[in-house]
Amino acid sequence: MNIADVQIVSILPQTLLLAAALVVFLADLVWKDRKGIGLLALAGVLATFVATVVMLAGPGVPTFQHMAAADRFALVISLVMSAAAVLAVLVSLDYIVRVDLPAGEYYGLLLLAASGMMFLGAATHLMTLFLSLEILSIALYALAGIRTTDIRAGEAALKYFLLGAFASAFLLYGMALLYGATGTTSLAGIAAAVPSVQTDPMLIAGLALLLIGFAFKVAAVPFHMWTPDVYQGAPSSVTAFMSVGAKAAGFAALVRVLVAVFPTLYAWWVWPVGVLAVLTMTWGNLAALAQGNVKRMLAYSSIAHAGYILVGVAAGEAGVSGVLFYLMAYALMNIGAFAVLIALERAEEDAAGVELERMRGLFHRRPWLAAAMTVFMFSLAGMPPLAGFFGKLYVFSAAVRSGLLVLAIIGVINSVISAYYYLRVVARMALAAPAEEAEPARCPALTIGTGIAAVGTVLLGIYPTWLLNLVQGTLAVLFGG
Amino acid sequence: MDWIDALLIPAIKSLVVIVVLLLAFAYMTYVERKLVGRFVRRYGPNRAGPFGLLQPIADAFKAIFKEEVIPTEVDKWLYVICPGIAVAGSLIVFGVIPVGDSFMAWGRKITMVVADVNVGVLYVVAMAGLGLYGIFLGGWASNNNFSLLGALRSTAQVITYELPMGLAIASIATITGSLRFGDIIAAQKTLPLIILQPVGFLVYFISGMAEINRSPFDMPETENELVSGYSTEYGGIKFAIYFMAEYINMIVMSILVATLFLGGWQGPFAHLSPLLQLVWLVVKAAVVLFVFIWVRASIPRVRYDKWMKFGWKFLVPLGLANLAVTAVVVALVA
Amino acid sequence: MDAIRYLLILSAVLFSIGAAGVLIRRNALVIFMCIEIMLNAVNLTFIALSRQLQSLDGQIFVFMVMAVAAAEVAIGLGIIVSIFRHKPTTDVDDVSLLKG
Amino acid sequence: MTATPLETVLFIAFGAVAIAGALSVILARHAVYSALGMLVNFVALAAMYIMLSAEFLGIAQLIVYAGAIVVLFLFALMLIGGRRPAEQGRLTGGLAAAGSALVVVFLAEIAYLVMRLTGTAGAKGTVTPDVIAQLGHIQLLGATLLLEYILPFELASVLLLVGIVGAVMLARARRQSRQE
Repeated sequence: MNIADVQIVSILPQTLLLAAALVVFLADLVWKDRKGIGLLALAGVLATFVATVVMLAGPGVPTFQHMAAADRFALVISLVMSAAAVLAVLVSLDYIVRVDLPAGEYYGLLLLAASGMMFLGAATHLMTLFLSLEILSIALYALAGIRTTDIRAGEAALKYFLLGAFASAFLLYGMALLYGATGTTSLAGIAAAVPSVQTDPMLIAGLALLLIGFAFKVAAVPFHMWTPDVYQGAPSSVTAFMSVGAKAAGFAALVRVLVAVFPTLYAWWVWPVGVLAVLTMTWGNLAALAQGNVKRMLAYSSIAHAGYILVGVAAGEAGVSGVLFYLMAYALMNIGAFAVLIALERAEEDAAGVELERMRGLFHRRPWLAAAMTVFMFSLAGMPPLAGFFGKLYVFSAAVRSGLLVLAIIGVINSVISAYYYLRVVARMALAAPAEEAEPARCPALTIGTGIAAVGTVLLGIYPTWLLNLVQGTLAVLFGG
Repeated sequence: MDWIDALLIPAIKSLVVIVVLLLAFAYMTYVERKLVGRFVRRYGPNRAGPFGLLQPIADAFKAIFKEEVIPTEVDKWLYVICPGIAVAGSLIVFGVIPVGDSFMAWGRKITMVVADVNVGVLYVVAMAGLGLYGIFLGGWASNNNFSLLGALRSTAQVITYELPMGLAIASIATITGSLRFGDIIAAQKTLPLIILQPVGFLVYFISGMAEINRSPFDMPETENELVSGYSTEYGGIKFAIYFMAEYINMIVMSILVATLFLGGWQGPFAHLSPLLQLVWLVVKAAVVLFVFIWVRASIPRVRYDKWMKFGWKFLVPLGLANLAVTAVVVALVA
Repeated sequence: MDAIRYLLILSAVLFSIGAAGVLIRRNALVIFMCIEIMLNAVNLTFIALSRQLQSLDGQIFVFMVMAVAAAEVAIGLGIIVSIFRHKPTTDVDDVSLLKG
Repeated sequence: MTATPLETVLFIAFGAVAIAGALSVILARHAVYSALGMLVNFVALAAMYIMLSAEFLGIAQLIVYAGAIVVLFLFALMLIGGRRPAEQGRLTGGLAAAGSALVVVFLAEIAYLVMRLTGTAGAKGTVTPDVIAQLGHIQLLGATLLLEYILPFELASVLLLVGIVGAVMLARARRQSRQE
């Protein structure tokens, strides 16, 4: 193996994002226009999106020295990430001026975090996996605390940081034990070695520690305690991006490790993952019922959704395409919901998120905004024919096919429970408007962002097949060519 | 007989190094006071013994027989051991620097270095970082705001100037292809590195002066603003030990400069006798020491914030550029 | 006892001490130090295994972990300092405005 | 891997020091002593690395952890309130007990697993201490790092960039809102 094997094309989307981040940092030194810098970042993420689409359409590209693959799985994750990043930048353009955040650092870190997420989706080596996970985590710690004038943001950042670093240590210990058990740190190598060492105690311990680490990172119960506080305290645009991006990246890595590397140990990991899924769904939904703050409610709802996705992970190979579909749907609907919150949020009093009461009468004041919110809430609740419904459908049906009927049933029950608190938001919007309510922000970029998310959520529900075709059979080439 | 090579000889070497460094320290204070005196047209010490030569011994007696005072509010444990940490940190660095090639004695080949580590240069950087704790924690343990400020400044300064220093060392490693002192000295057989690396030398020299807290960069002390900084609460023998650490640091730094950039113990006819090699090294180090003292006597103390800015915004980029140019040239030549 | 076992147990002990510290201490800085202890314990595992398996992967991993630790320390201390600007405390229990 | 008696003694000594350091991190009443415990732990581990023929990493451990990370911790401590030797960070009763119990279970598990370890797990590589001595540790490590592991290496540099930007942004005193 030598330097000539370096295939820069296989990490093209990530590299584009890194380049865009550097451009943003440099532009920030000489250019004080925050919108302008935002537009630069937007150009960067759009280029990444286009590159990903082109790569998905084109012939397969080789792996990067066994370190990172550009297989369909990685590219679909890149697609989710770049879509999420485009939406996140769109909703931020106006928001960061309103709440007075430093543009260069904000967009730069956002782009770096996105590139870390894409690297995580593409990682085929424990080292790449660990480093990209840390890139995205550390960038998100900083983004969570970016509003340094607000102690709640600082608190969110501190909690996120301490628990994230704690989780990283477990993850790393797991990796060390896997290395010890198999003598290699490349996923392909580990996958090849697993059948011969099967139930080596070191291997099982490593797998368990790895699971704990990932459970922290994707906010699965009982490793979720940081999530509500962090999601509530961080600036809303950051929360929108982090709830989608970090989750998708974490699941991407989890799926690649569990399904592609440890298929022979399926019996060992299916039950822990299943139990995590049940706990996560149930706890997330029950806690969300009690929330009066919409931002915090969405935080618990994101825990619940992590639970649904875990059902797909537990389904093993059959669940991979469902998980990918779910991640895409969740990216659209969740960022969309946050976009509406951002429009409603007023800089001074809403630093910790919009209270449910503030949703009152939105239908009368801003019918389109309210309509978009309704779409997102219905989709999050899993109503047909929206994206969220098909996400759940594929995930649960995969579980049934893998013989995990119990998980699917618990998932459906949970969806029914969750409908209550999502519909509560819609009902509140339909009520009469109070007289003194301030006008929600109007900004073209925010409108476009919300619009794209809403249209995407609907389209993905009406024509789920195109994405389904894309995500199907990714596992066959999980390690690239 | 194995234990002789493994334990006895290094132990003897260490002992020799420590004794020599302690003596050198004593007379370094004398030389410095004499020289600074001459620079400002004074006589310097001239009372104790001929030409004041017994002055260091008188000073030593004074320090030892002073009353031991431990202020009531200090963190006693740390307060007492910190001077020791500082001096240990400066002594231990010397262990990997060769002062000559090797000679035969009692049928054994004896190399003129305590331990020939193949990451010797990095070892020096690491140990210098550990010696810092002596000042840092001593300033903290004193329970005095001036001391704490001095300690913080010292830490910030050392961390800042460790970077350009590391960059200069990286340039050397790029040229010589090794981090072992023996190899670096051997690479300078025909041409000392100061010719090939003038910028690197400058960067290293300046950061070296900052590392050892020499005036005009003695930020941890600054009598006029921090009332001698970290050592405010120290007196008697403990102060003398801090003082000793500072001077030994200075001597070691001069030998490092001589070894990394001036060809070390090599010189005309050096291969004839190990003694001559030692002499060459001492001569080179003495020149560097003279420059240190000269700078101290000539340049007023810089302002702290400007000095930090200089490090980050000038010296680090300069070191980086130097490393980049060096790497490109080495790649083209090779 | 095999040296490798001794080293693995040692690193497990260190890791556990660090984990215990994270759970029982309330000072953000000390919690953070405990996390560093955990990372170092893992580094020891890697290096011991690297020697045992005669491969460099473990050592390179440690190199990467050091980079990660450096970046984490920078960010973590930055966060703690930025909180301290508002409220002079490092006790994690004193910083709890978000409840629900 | 077999160890000579001298090595064994040193291993045990450094191991004991490392454990003592780690324990004093979690038990020290004052955070500065915790930091010192951490320093002791790091130095003992560095010595172990050097004995395990990873001398570059041993030195890097001293430079990065002992020379920079602990110093940064102390720096933050002193910025934040180093002059108050009061107790900061008490132990919390119930949680402490639960945490300790959890950790004891975890430890027992790991010890059990290690004890069950049969011989050497995994395939042996080719990088024996002899090879390392012959090729030079740094040379070997450098070549591997920059040829085989170039992507992680670059990712590490991206990571450091993130760290630098984030830390500067967070720790910087916020100036007045910049001009639009």
